[in-house]
Amino acid sequence: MDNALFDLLDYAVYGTAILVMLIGIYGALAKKSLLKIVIGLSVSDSGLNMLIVAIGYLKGGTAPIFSPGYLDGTNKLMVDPVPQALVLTAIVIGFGVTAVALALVIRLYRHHGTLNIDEIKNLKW
Amino acid sequence: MSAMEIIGAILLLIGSAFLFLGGLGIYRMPDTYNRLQAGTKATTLGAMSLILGVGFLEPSWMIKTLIIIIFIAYSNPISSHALARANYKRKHFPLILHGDVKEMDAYREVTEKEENKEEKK
Amino acid sequence: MTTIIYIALILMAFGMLLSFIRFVKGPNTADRTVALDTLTTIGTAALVLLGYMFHRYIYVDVALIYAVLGFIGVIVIARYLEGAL
Amino acid sequence: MIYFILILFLMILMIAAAIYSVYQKDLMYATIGTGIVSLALSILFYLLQAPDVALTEAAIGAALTTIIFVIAIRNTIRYEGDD
Repeated sequence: MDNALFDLLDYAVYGTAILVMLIGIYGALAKKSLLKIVIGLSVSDSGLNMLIVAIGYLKGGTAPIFSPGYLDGTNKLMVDPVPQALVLTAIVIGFGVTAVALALVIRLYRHHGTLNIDEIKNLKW
Repeated sequence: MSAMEIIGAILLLIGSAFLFLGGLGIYRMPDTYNRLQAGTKATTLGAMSLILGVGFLEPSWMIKTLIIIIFIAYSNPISSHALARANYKRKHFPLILHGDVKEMDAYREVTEKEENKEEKK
Repeated sequence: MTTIIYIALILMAFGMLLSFIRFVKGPNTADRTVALDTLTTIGTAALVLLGYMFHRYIYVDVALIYAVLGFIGVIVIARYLEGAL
Repeated sequence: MIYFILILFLMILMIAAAIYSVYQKDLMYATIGTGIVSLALSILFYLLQAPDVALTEAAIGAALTTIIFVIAIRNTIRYEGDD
């Protein structure tokens, strides 16, 4: 029973990550306000990070850190450390992207006086 | 079970009960200030008790759990105080169900006096 | 011992659920911020308890980071409400 | 069993907060919603045996993202505007 439950859990984790990503992409595509677009991009970034970490998860594994709790224990099974390192970089880069996007939004607001993307004519060509 | 484990288990149950009561108070209370009281005091006591219980269960972790307790004990009152002051300065006064307003809300008189002084100048 | 940890985790999950309902319902900005603060504190305690469940000493550091940095967002929102940012 | 309940609860919390923060008209409430998404995501990383990623997510999602969004809202307008 436990095995079937954990298999279901795998699919549920993948489904949740993809669902959060799709919610963020919907927010970025369908909303009119520039700040809401940045919020949607941030939410979609979170879902993508969770999907990459869930791919590297191994059932019954522990964290890939050499500390006394790992070296003394009998369980030597380890989670894949490469996706975790990639996600660790991706989180920081996502924060940088969000900060630059917000700086651009503030500049656009000071130049045009509005945040509605239908009224900013410079974004169309 | 040794004595340390029994103490740790009792502290853990007390802490989780207080955390649940904090959430219940946030849901049930009628006013922002009552919610602040329930969500900060009960939650602070619950978190400190639970983390101390984990420190009793695993005695080699005691130093790190004490550090976490110290940080919770200074960071939680600061945030609740800042929130209450900001909410009061936005003119959201406490909800008083019975009794005289001027007796119960003593701080409003002080702020109104200060505002009158500034207006006279 | 395991039963006590399960009871504690389920109680904390109910506390998080109730404060999330207050976050969705709350009529005011301050109410939602109080709900966020409560969620952060309950999350810190849950992280310590989960670290005890996994029997890894290194896992407690995440709770330390949350206890140190979790209140800065609440203070920034409060200063914004006050008009002093 | 307890892992199943906890992970299911956290996933529902995360999806609900994400939907709330995308659909809310008031951008301040949406910012607080992204804070809750970050908290649930951090505990999920913890349960997926990645404590270093959870540490980075806690430091960046709890403090820095909220600060820069609040500063951006203070420099622009707070409401999305349905016109």
